[in-house]
Amino acid sequence: MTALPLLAIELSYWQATAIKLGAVMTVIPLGSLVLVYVFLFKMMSHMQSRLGPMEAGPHGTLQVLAEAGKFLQKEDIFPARADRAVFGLAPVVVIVSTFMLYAVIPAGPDLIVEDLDVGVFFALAVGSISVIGILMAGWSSASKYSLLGALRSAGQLIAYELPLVLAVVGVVIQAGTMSLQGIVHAQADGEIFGFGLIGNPFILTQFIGFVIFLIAAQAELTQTPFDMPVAESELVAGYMTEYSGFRFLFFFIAEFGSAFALSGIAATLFLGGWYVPFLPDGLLGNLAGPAVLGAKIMFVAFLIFWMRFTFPRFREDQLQAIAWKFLIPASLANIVVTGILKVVM
Amino acid sequence: MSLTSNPAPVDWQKASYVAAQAADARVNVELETEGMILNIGPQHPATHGTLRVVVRLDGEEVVWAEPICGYMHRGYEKLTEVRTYPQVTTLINRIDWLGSFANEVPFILGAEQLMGIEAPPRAQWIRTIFFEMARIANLTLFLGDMGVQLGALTPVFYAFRDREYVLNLIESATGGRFHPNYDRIGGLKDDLPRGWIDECQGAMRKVRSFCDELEDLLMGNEIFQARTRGIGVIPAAIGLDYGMSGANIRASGIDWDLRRDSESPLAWKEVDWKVWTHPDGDSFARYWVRLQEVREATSIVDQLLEGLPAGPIMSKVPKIIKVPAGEVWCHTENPLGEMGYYIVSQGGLGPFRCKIRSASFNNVSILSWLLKGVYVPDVITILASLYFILGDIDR
Amino acid sequence: MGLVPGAVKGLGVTLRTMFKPAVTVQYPHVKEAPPTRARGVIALKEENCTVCMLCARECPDWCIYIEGHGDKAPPRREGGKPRTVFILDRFDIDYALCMYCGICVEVCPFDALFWSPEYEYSEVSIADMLHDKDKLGEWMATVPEPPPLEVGAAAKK
Amino acid sequence: MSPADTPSPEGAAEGAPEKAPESAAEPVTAPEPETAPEPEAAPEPEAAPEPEAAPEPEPEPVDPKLQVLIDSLRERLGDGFVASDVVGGDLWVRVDVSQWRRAAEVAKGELGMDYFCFLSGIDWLPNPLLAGRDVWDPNPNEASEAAVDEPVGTIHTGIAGGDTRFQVFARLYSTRTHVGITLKADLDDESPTAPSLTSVYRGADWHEREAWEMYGFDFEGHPGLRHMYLPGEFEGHPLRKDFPMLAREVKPWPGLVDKEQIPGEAAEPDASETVSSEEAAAT
Repeated sequence: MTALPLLAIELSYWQATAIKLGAVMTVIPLGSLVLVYVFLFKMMSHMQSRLGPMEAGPHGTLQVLAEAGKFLQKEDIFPARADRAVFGLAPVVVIVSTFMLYAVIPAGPDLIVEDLDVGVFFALAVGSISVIGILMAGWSSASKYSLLGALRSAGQLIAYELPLVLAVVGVVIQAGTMSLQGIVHAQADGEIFGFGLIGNPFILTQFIGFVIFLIAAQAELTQTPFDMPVAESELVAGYMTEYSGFRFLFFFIAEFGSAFALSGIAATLFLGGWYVPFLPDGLLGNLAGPAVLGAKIMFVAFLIFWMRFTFPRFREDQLQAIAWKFLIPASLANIVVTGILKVVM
Repeated sequence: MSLTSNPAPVDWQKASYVAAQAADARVNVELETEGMILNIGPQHPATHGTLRVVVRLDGEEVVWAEPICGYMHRGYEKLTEVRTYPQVTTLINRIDWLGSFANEVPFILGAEQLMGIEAPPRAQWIRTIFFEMARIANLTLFLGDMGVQLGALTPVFYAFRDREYVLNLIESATGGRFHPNYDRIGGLKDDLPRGWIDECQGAMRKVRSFCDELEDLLMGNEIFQARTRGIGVIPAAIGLDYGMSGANIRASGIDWDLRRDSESPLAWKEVDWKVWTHPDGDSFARYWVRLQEVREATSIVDQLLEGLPAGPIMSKVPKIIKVPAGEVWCHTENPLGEMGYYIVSQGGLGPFRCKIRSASFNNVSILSWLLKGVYVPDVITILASLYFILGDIDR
Repeated sequence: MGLVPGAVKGLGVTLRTMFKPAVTVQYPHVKEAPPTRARGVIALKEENCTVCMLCARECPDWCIYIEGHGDKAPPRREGGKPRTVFILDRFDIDYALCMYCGICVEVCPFDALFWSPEYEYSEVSIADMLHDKDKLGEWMATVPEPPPLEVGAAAKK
Repeated sequence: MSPADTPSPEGAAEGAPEKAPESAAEPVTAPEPETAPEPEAAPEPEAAPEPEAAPEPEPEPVDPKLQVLIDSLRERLGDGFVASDVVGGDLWVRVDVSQWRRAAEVAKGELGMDYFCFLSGIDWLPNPLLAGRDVWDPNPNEASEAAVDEPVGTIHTGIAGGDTRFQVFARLYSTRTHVGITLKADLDDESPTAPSLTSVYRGADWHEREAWEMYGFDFEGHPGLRHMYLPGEFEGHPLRKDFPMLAREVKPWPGLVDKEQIPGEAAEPDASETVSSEEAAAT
C-alpha cells in the first residue's frame, strides 16, 4: 500500500503503477510530437529562412497529427526475402528501450515512476538495448543498404556508449548518489565556495562532462553530425529503408522519444532537474516541477537540434576516432579531476 | 608548372593521402575477394541527374568503379543537323540547364565568326553580364549542394534563396528563368527593361553576402574540412590528360582560364578580374576555387554594369540566316569548364555537323581512375566536388 | 573573429537566420507577379493572322497546327480585282509539346502572336493542353505592354 | 530573298581551291530521289584538282606560334603530313591515318599539347533529308536561285581537305602557350579504323568509345570499345548521315500547307496557293 502523500489518499500498488504508466504513456508521444513540431518543423525551417508547414491548423500545429495519421494508414510492407518474425519484432525492441528510460526521470519532488537508487546506471544500461533492435532490423530486411546501415550504427552506438557513461560518472561522484532524485537534491542544496543562493547546478562545475554528454547523446540519437547509419546520400535510409507504415512510426517515435528522454536526463543531471530556487514544496511544487523540467528539456533539445541543422556529417572512421581518441580520454580526465576535488574540498 | 597559389600551400595529410590515391599499385596487390557490387544511381541523390556509378566494394572501400551514362542521351548532335540556326539555339541551352545562357554563347560566336559579322559593343557587354550571371546561378547551387551531399541540410536552402534573385533578373530581361533563348546571331533579342541595372546590383550584393555566409557556415567548419581535405586528389598532369577543365583543373594548380587566355569578342578584356587557383587539387580546393569564382563573377558584373556602353543591341543581319560554308571551333569558359562547338557549315540553313564538346563529359571520365581505393562516403564527396550536370555528359 | 572555431561561426549563422524573416511566399494565398516579359503562354490575335504558316514551320517541336482556306474579299479600290484573303479555320498550340522558346512569336511577320506572363493553366488531362483558336484569343486580354527599355538602349527599331 | 550570298567574309575567303563554290539551296522542285544516294565512288572531278604540296596562298599572315607547329609536325611526320590550313587564327592539320598516333605523340611530347580537348568523327556524305539545306524553305515556290551545280552525293570536305566520306578529328590544346591544333585523318569508307590514342591521352578512352558507337570507327588498341550511351543491343551508327531520323518520319509535318481551293470556283492553277506538298513530304 504505497501512500501517495501528494493526493493524501491510499492507493494500492497496482493502482499507483497504473496511474504512473498512464502518465508515462501520455508524456512520451506528447513529448516527442512537441519536439518534432517545435524543432523539426518550425525551428529548422526558420533557420533555413522559410516558414515550415503553415496549412494544417493555426501556424501548422496540426501537421504533426497529420504525419502520425499518414504513417498509420500506410501499408505495412514486408520485403520478400525478409525474415518476417525478426523484421516485425525489431521496432518493438527499439521502442521498448526508449520507454524504459522514462522510469527514472523525476519531474517533481514526488513525481517519479520509481526512485531507484541506481537510477542513472539503470537509465544508461536500458538505453543500449536499442542497438540490438537496430541490428535485428538491418539484418532481417535482407537488403544491402540496411545491412550496411545496421553495421555502421552498431559500431557507432557502442563507441558512444562509453563517453556517455563516463561523463555521468563525474556527476555521480560530485552528487555522491546514483539516484536521480538524490542528484537533484544534491544540486538543490549544494553550494559553490559558500555561495549557496542558486544551489550548485552541476553544469557549472561539470561543464566538460556536460559537453561530452551532449556530443555522446547526439551520437546516440544518430543525428547529424553523427548520422552515418542513416546517411541519406549514401545509404538511402540505413536500417529503416525497408520499413513502412506504423513500424516506421515506431522507429520515428523511438528516435524522438529517446531525444526527449536524453535531454530530460541531461537537464536532471546538469541543470538541476525540476528544482529551481524558491520552489515551494508540496502540491504547488509538484505542479511547477514538470513545467521547470520541460523548459530545461526544451533548452537542451534546442542545443542538440541546433547542432543537427548546422553541421555536415562525419565519415565513419573520423566518427570512431573522435569517440575513442578524444571523448573517452577527456571524460576520464574529468573523472580524475572531480575525484581529487571531491576529496580535497 | 607555375603554381601561382594564392593561400599558403597547406600540406594537409596530402603526402599520405596521395600515396593512398596512387591506387594502381595498391589494388592489384589485394587478393581477388568477391566484393559487393553497389549501384550508386541512376536515381540517386548524389548524382546531378541520371548518372549510374557501378562500384565493387571490399567492405567500405571501392575496389573498382565505372560510371555508366546514357540515361539522359537526347542525341543533340543528330538533332542539330535537321534544325536551322535559331532552332539550334533553343536546343543547346538545354545541355547545361543550370547555366543555360552560357551554352548559347559559344555557338552564336562560332556562327558569327563564320558569317564574319560582329555584334555591337552593347550586345557584347550584355552577353558577358548574362554569361557571368549564368555562372553565378550555376555555381551557387553547387556551393549549397556540396553541403547537402556531406549531410548539412541548411546551406542548400541559402543557395536556393539567393539564387532566386539572379533567376528573377534573368527572367525579367529574357522571359525565361532557365532557358532564356536570348542570344541571336548578330546580337540579342531585345534590350534590358528599365530599372534592371540597379536591381542587378542589389542581387549581386545578396550573392556576395551569401558567399560570406557560406564561408562561415560550411567552408570554415572543421567537420567539412575533415571530410574534404585530401579527398579525391587530382594531380594536374593526369587531370589535363583526361581533358578536365574549369574549376576542377584550376583547383589542381593550373592557371588557365579561357576568359583571359583566348581572344573572345566578349567584354572580359575591359574588366579587371583575377583567375583563382589552388595547389592542393582535392575536393576542398575545388570547393574553394568555385566559391572565389562566384565572388569574382559578382565583381565582374558590377564593373560591367557601370561601364555598359549605349547603342543598338542588334547588328544588320538578314532575316533568313544562311551561314556560309566553312568550319569553326569556338569555345568559352562555361561554369562547368571549357565548352566548345565545332560547327561545320555547308551554306545551308542549319549546321551540317555540330560537335558539342561539353565540360562534364571529360570531367567525369576521370572517375574510374579517381575512385579506386576510396571509402563509400568519399565517393559521394568526390562526385559532389567534381560537379557535373547530366545533360552536359549525355547530350 | 579569426580565432573563433569554424563550427561556432556556423552556429552563429544559423541562429542569425532564425531571427530573420522568412523569404517564402505562401502560394495559394499570396501570389508573386511574374515579370512583364515572362514567357507564360502564347496569345493569338486572330485578325492579324494571314495563315502564312511561318510559325508552324519554324517551330522546332512541331506543336502548332494550322488550317485555313482562301476566300474572296472586296477589292480595296472599286473596280479592282477581288483580293484573295485567307481565313483561319483552326489554330492549335499543343502546350504539352511546346518548349516556350518564342521562335513563333518572333518569326510572325504580321505580329499575330504575343507572349503573356500567365502561368496558371495546368490541366488534369494532357489532352486539354491543346489550346484552340478562341482559347488563345482569350489570352490576348492578359498580354501586358512591353516594359520601357533601360537608359542607353537604342530606340526600338 | 537575296540570292545565296556569296561567301564574302574574310574567314571563308581563303583560296583553298578544293572547296567548290557553295550554293544555298537544293533544287526545290526536283523531287528528291528516294533511291539510295548515287554511289559516290565516281564523283565528277572537283572544280580544280587538289594541289598536293603547292603552298596555298595564305591570305592571312600565319602567326609564328602556329608556323612553328606546322614546321615541326611536317618535319616529324614526313609524308604523313598531308595538308595544313590556318583559318581564323586556328590551325588544322590533316595527317595520314597511319601517322595518327605518331602525330598525337609528337603534339603531346614536343609541342607541349598537354590538354586533350576532344575526339570525334565527321560523315561527309551529304544527305538531302538531313543536310539542313531544305529543312525549311522560306518560299517553296521560288525555284530560281536554287541553281546547284553538283548533284546530291558529291563529297566536299571542309578545311584541310580530305576526299573520303569518314574523317576522325581531334583537338589538342596547350594550357601554357594557349594554342590549339585540330588533327584530322581520313578513314576509308568500308571499314573506318584508326589507331587508338588512349596510350597517349587517357581522356581519349571515352571519346573513342563514343565515336565507335556513333560512327562505327574501329580503334585498334582501345582497352574496351563498348557502348557509351546507347543500350547494348542497338544496331547501326546513329550519327551517320544515312541513319534515318525516325522522329521525323512518324509525325506529319504541321508546316504542311493544305489550303483547299477557293470554294465554288474552277481551281485555276494559282501557283501561290497550292504549295507543292511533295516538297513538304521531303522533310
